[in-house]
Amino acid sequence: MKRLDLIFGERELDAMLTALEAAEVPGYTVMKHVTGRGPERIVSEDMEFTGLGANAHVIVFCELEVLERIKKNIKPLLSYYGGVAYFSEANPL
Amino acid sequence: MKRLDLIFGERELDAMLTALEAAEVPGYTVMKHVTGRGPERIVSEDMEFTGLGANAHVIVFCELEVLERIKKNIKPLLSYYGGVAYFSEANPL
Amino acid sequence: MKRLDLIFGERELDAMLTALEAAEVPGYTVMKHVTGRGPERIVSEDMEFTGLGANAHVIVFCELEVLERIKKNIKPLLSYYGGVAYFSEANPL
Amino acid sequence: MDSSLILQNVLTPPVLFFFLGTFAVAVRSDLEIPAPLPKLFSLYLLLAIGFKGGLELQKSGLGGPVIPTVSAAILMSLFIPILCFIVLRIKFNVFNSAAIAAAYGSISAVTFITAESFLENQNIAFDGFMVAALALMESPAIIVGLLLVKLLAPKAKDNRKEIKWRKIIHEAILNGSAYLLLGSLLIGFITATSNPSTVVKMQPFTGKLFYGAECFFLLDMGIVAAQRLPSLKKAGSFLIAFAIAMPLFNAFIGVLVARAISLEPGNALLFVVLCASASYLAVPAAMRMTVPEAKASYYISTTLGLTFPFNIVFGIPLYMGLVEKFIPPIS
Amino acid sequence: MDSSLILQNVLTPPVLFFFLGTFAVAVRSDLEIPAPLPKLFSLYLLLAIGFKGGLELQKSGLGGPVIPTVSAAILMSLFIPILCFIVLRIKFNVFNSAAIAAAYGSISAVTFITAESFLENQNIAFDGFMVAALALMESPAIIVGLLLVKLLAPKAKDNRKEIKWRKIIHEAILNGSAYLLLGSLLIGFITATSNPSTVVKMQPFTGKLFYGAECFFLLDMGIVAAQRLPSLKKAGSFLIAFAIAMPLFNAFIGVLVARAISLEPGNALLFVVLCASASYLAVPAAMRMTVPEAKASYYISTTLGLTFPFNIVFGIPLYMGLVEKFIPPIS
Amino acid sequence: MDSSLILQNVLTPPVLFFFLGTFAVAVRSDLEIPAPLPKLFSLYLLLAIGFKGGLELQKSGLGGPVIPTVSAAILMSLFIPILCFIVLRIKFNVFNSAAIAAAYGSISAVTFITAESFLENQNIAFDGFMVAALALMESPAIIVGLLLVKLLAPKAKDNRKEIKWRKIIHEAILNGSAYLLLGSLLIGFITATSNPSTVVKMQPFTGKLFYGAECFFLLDMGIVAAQRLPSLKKAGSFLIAFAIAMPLFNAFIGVLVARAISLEPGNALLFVVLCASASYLAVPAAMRMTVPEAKASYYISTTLGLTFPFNIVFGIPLYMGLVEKFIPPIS
Ligand SMILES: Nc1ncnc2c1ncn2[C@@H]1O[C@H](COP(=O)(O)O)[C@@H](O)[C@H]1O
Ligand SMILES: Nc1ncnc2c1ncn2[C@@H]1O[C@H](COP(=O)(O)O)[C@@H](O)[C@H]1O
Ligand SMILES: Nc1ncnc2c1ncn2[C@@H]1O[C@H](COP(=O)(O)O)[C@@H](O)[C@H]1O
Ligand code: NA
Ligand code: NA
Ligand code: NA
Repeated sequence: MKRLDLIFGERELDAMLTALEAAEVPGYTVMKHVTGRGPERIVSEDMEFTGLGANAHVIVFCELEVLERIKKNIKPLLSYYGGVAYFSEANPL
Repeated sequence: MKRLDLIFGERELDAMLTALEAAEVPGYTVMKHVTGRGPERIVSEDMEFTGLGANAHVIVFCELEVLERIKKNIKPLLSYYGGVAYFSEANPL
Repeated sequence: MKRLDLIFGERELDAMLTALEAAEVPGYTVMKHVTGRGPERIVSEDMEFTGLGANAHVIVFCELEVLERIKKNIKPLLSYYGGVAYFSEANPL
Repeated sequence: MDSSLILQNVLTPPVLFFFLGTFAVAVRSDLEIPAPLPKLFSLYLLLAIGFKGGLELQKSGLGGPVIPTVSAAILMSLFIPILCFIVLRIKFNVFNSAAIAAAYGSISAVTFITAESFLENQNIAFDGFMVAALALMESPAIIVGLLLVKLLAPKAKDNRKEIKWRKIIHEAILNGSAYLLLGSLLIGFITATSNPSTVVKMQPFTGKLFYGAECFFLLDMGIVAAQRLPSLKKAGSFLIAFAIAMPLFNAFIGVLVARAISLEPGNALLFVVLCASASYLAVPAAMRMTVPEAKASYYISTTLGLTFPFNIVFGIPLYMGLVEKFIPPIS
Repeated sequence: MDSSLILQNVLTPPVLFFFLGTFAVAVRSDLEIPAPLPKLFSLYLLLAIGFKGGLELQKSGLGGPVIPTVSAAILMSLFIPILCFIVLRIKFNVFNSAAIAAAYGSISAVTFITAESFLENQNIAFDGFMVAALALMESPAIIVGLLLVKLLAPKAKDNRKEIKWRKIIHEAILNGSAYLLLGSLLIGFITATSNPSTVVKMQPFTGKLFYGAECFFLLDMGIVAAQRLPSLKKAGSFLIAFAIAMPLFNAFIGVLVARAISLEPGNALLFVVLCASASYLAVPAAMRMTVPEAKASYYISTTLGLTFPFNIVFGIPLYMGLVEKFIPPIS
Repeated sequence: MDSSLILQNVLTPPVLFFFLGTFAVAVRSDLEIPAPLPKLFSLYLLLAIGFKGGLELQKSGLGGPVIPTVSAAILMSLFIPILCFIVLRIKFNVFNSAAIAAAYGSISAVTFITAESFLENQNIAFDGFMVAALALMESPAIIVGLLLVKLLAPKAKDNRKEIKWRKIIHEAILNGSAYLLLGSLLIGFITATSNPSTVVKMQPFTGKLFYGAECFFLLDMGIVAAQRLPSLKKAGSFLIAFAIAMPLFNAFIGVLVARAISLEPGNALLFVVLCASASYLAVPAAMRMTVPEAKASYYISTTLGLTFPFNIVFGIPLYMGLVEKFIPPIS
C-alpha cells in the first residue's frame, strides 16, 4: 500500500477533501494548525487569526490505483493554490 | 528500523500507550486533536467538545521485533475500538 | 527523494529551523504541541504551560544531498538538547 | 401552548446566537470556533452553574422540597432510559438502543441553563437546588444503559458478561463533565458555609459573565448542531421521530411527577427540562469507552442535531405551557 | 497636528500593550500567545462590537444621519479600492494590485475599536450606528477587488473570465468575521427591541470586559505586526510608502466626505478611520480563495505590519487633528 | 502555628479548586483542561497582577519602604539559590544542583496571588508595591544559577567556559512570563500616571475577573501537580525532603529579613512567600535552554508537584503564624 502526505493551506481543506472523496479514498487523517515554509510562502502560527489560515497536513493510506486517481484530482488544486504532495510505501500492521 | 503510524480515538490513548509500553517501545510521539474519516466514522473537530473526542496520531520508531510485539498488543484494541495502523521503513539520521 | 522526521523540544525550534535553512532545505513543515516519550524524558501536554514547552515535529522532503547537510547541522543540536531524527524514502506525487 | 411564548423565547440572545451558528453552516460561511475554545466555554459553564448551585443549596438547606425533588429526579433518570430502550428496540439492536437510551435518560446542562434564562426573562422564580438535581441526573442513566447491555446483549465470544461495576461507576460519575459539575457544586456549598466573603469575589466570574459566555457557547452549539444534520438523515426517520417525540413524552411524564411532588412552576419547568433533554457530553464519553459496539453517530446526531435545538427553541416554551396547565401557580 | 494628542494616545493601555508586543519581538523575548487564543479574542471583539452597535442602532433608529452616513461609507468602500488599484498598478500586476486595493478599501475592526477608546478618553461623543458603517464597509471592497481581477486580468488559458457572482458574494459577505459582525449587530438590534431586559445581562460580557480584552488582543497584534516587518522589507519601498501615504490620503478624502454629510466630530473621526484602515481578516481570507495569484505576503505585511500600527499610534490622533480643522465642533 | 488558619485557608475557592484538580487525577477522572487554555489563564494572571501592581506602585510612589523592600527581595533571590546549591550538592551534580537552586531562588506568581487572596480573606492589609518585588525576584536567581554552572561545572570538551552574558541576561529577563509581568507593571504605572480614567475601564478585566480566573487556573494546577507526583517518586527521598524543608527554611530567613526591614505583617507574609516559593515558569524555560544537562524532571516535579501544593495549602497559613510571632502588628 501507499502512504500519501499532503500539505497545503487550511482554507483549501474542503476542496481537497472533496477531491479525495471523489477519488474514493478508504479514509484520511487531517492535522490542522500546521505551519511551515515552501518555495514561496512562509506560513506562521499567527496567520491563523488573519484570514489566511495556517496549513493542513492530510495523510492517506491507500492502494496504488487510488493514488493515481488522487493525483489526477488534486494536482490542479496544488498547482493553483500551492502545497506539496509526497508518497511512500506503507504496509498495514 | 520501522516507523509505525497509529490513528485512533483520543479516548483510547491511555490504553494504547499502556499497550505500547508493554511492548517495550523505545519511545513514541503523540499528536492529539487530529480529525479524519475511516471506513465507518467521520471524526470532526467539533467532536472534541462532545464526549467523543477527536483522534490521536501516534508515531513509533522501533526495531522489527518491537513492531511484532506491538502488533500483538494493539490489534485487539484496534479491532474493538476502531483505528488504523501502518508501518514503513525508516532509518535513523 | 527523502522524507525526514525530526522530533524535539519546542524551545529549540528556532535553532533547529535556522540549522535547516543553513542546509538550504527546499521547505519544511512544523507541527507544535506534540507530546511523547523518549529514552529519557516524558513530555506531556501540561508541560506547555510550564516553561518547558512540549515537542515540535518537523517534516522535510528533500534530496539526499540536502539530507547530508542537514545531518551535519542538526546532529550536534540533537545530541545536546535531545530529540530524534529518522528518514525514509518519499516520492513527489 | 402559547405561540407568543415561543417567539419571546426565540428572540433572546442565547437562542439568536444559536441560530446565527446554524445559519452559518446553512449558508456555508467559514465561521468557526476552533478547538479547544468550545471546551473552554463548556468547562466554564459547568464550573459556574455548579458553583452557583452549591451556594443556593447551602442557602436553602436540604430541607423542604429538596430531598423529594432530587429523589424524583434520580428515579426519572433510572426510569426514562428503560422506557426509551423499549421503544428503541423496535428498530435497533441492544447496543445502539442502550446507548441512545442512556443519552435520553441523562441531561443536557446547556438546555437547563437556557431554561433558567427563560425563567428569568419571564420573571418566574426557581430554586438553586435544582442544580443538584441536574448534577445527580447525569450519571444514573449511564449505569442503566450499561446494565442493559450487560444483561441483554448477545453473549460475546470472549464472554464479557461479568459486570465490571468499578468500571461502570467510574465512567458514570468520574467523566470530566459530571465530575466538574459535582465538584463545583460541592465547592460552592462549602465556600458559602465557611467563607461567605469569597463568594462575592467569585460573583463577577461565575455570575456576571455567565449570560454572555452562554451566548458565545450557543453560537458554537449552533454550528455543531447544524453540522450533525447530514448524518441525521442517514440515521433514518424512526430515529428522527424518536428525537422529537420522546422528549415530548418524557416532558409529559415529568410534568405529572412535578405535580405529584408539588413543585412550584419554575422548579417544575426545570424538572421537566431535565427529563426532556438528552446528554451529548457525559453519555457519549462513557458509551464510547464501554459500548463501542454502538454507533456514535446515532446518539450524537440525535441528541445534538435534533433534540437539543428542538428543546431550546420550541421545547422550553412548550413545556412552560404544559406546566402552566397542570401546575397551579403559587398563590 | 497636535503632538500632545499623539502622546496622550500612546499612553493608553491598548497602545501600550501593542508596544509591549512589538517590543517582545524586537528584543527576541519568547512571549507568545499560542493559537487559537488570538482567535478567541478576535471572535469576542467582533461579537461584542456587533452586539453593542446593534443596541445603539436600535436606540438611535434609522432616521437622522444614519442612512446618509452608512451610504457614504459604502460608497467610500467602492471608491477607495479603485483609487488604490490605479496607484498600485504603477508597480504591480493586476492580481497583486487588486488584492492590496481590496484590503485598503475594506476596514480594520480593531483600528475602529481603538479609535472609539480614543474618543472616550477625549470625552468626545460618537454614535453607535457607526458600527453599522463598519459592518457594511467590510465587504464591498472585496467585490470591487474581485471584479477588477475578472475584468482586467490577462485572459487565462482555462478561460476563467465568466464572473462567478455567487462565489464572489459568498466570499464577500459570508466570511467568518463579516458574518459574525453583521450577525451580532442584528442580534443586538433584535434583542434591544424585543427583550431589553436581556441586554442588561449581556452587559458584563460585551461591555465591561471589552477594554481589557482589547488590550490583551492588542498585545498579540503587536507581536504579529512586528513579525511581519521582515517580509515587509522584501516587499520594497514602493509598497512601504504606499502603506503609509495611502491611508493618509484616504483619511483626507474621508474628512471631506464627513464634512459634506455634516458628521459630528466623533462620528467623523470614526468615518475617517474606516476610510484609512485596511483589512487583515476578511479580505485576506477572501483573496486567498479567489485570487491565489496575488502574493499574500504583500497584503498581509502592509496592512498588518505597517498600516495597522501607523493608524493606532499616529493615525488616530492625526486624523482627529484633521477632523478638528475641517469640521466645526457641535455648538 | 494556628491549625484553624490552615483550615480557613483550605476552605477557600482557589484551594478547593486546586484539590478538585488533584483529586481528579487521583480517582482517574478524565477531566482535562486542554492546551493552550492553561496558557491563557497564566498569561491573563501575569498581565493582571502586573497591571494592578503598577497602579499601586504609582499610588504609593517609590518612597517609604518600597526601595528597601525591593532591594531586600533582590538580595534574597541572589542569596537563596547559593544556599540551596550548597545543600543540593550533597546529592546532585553541578548541573542539577544549579538548576534546582535557581528554581527555588526564583518565585511562583500563583503562590503569591494565593497569598494575596489569603490576606484579603483575613482582612490584613498589604501594599501593591510587593508586586514589584515579585517581578524583580524572578530573574536574579536564574543568573546566579547560570553563573554557578559556568564557574563550577567540570570543564567540557568544547570549552564552553566563557560566560555568555548576553545570552544569560536574555534568558533571565526576556523569557515570556518575566517579560509580561514586568511589562504590565510598567504599563499599569504609566497609565495610572497619565490616563487615570482608563484604569477604571481596565478594572472589570484585570480586577473583578481575577479571583474566578485564579480558581480556574488552580483547578488546572491541581491536575498538573498531581500528574507530577509519579516522577517525584523517582526523584528520590532527598529531593522530596528538600522540596518541603527548604521552603520552610527560606521562609524562616525571610521572616527575619522582613523583621529587620520592619515590614508590616501583610507585606511581610508576601515577602516570606516570595522567599519560600519556587518557579515552574521562568526558570524551567531558562534552564532548558541554557543548562540542558540538568534533568528537567527534577526541577519541575519538585517545584510543581510538591513545593507549590505545600505552599498554597499549608505554607501560607504557617508563614502567617511565623509572621505573627516575629513581627509586631501595626499599632
Ligand atoms: N520540502 C518541503 N518539505 C516539507 N514541507 C514542505 C516542503 N515544501 C513545502 N512544504 C509545506 O507545504 C506548505 C505549502 O507549500 P507552498 O505552497 O509550496 O509554499 C508549506 O507551508 C510547508 O508547510
Ligand atoms: N485509509 C486511511 N488513511 C488515513 N487515515 C485513516 C484511514 N482510515 C482511517 N484513518 C484514520 O483513522 C481514524 C479511525 O478510523 P476508523 O475507526 O476505522 O474509522 C479515522 O478517523 C482516520 O483519522
Ligand atoms: N522511538 C521513538 N519513536 C517516536 N518518537 C520518539 C522516539 N524516541 C523519542 N521520540 C520523540 O522525541 C522526543 C524527544 O526525545 P528525547 O529527547 O530523546 O527524550 C520525545 O518526547 C518523543 O516525542
Ligand atoms: Na433526560
Ligand atoms: Na479602508
Ligand atoms: Na523563592
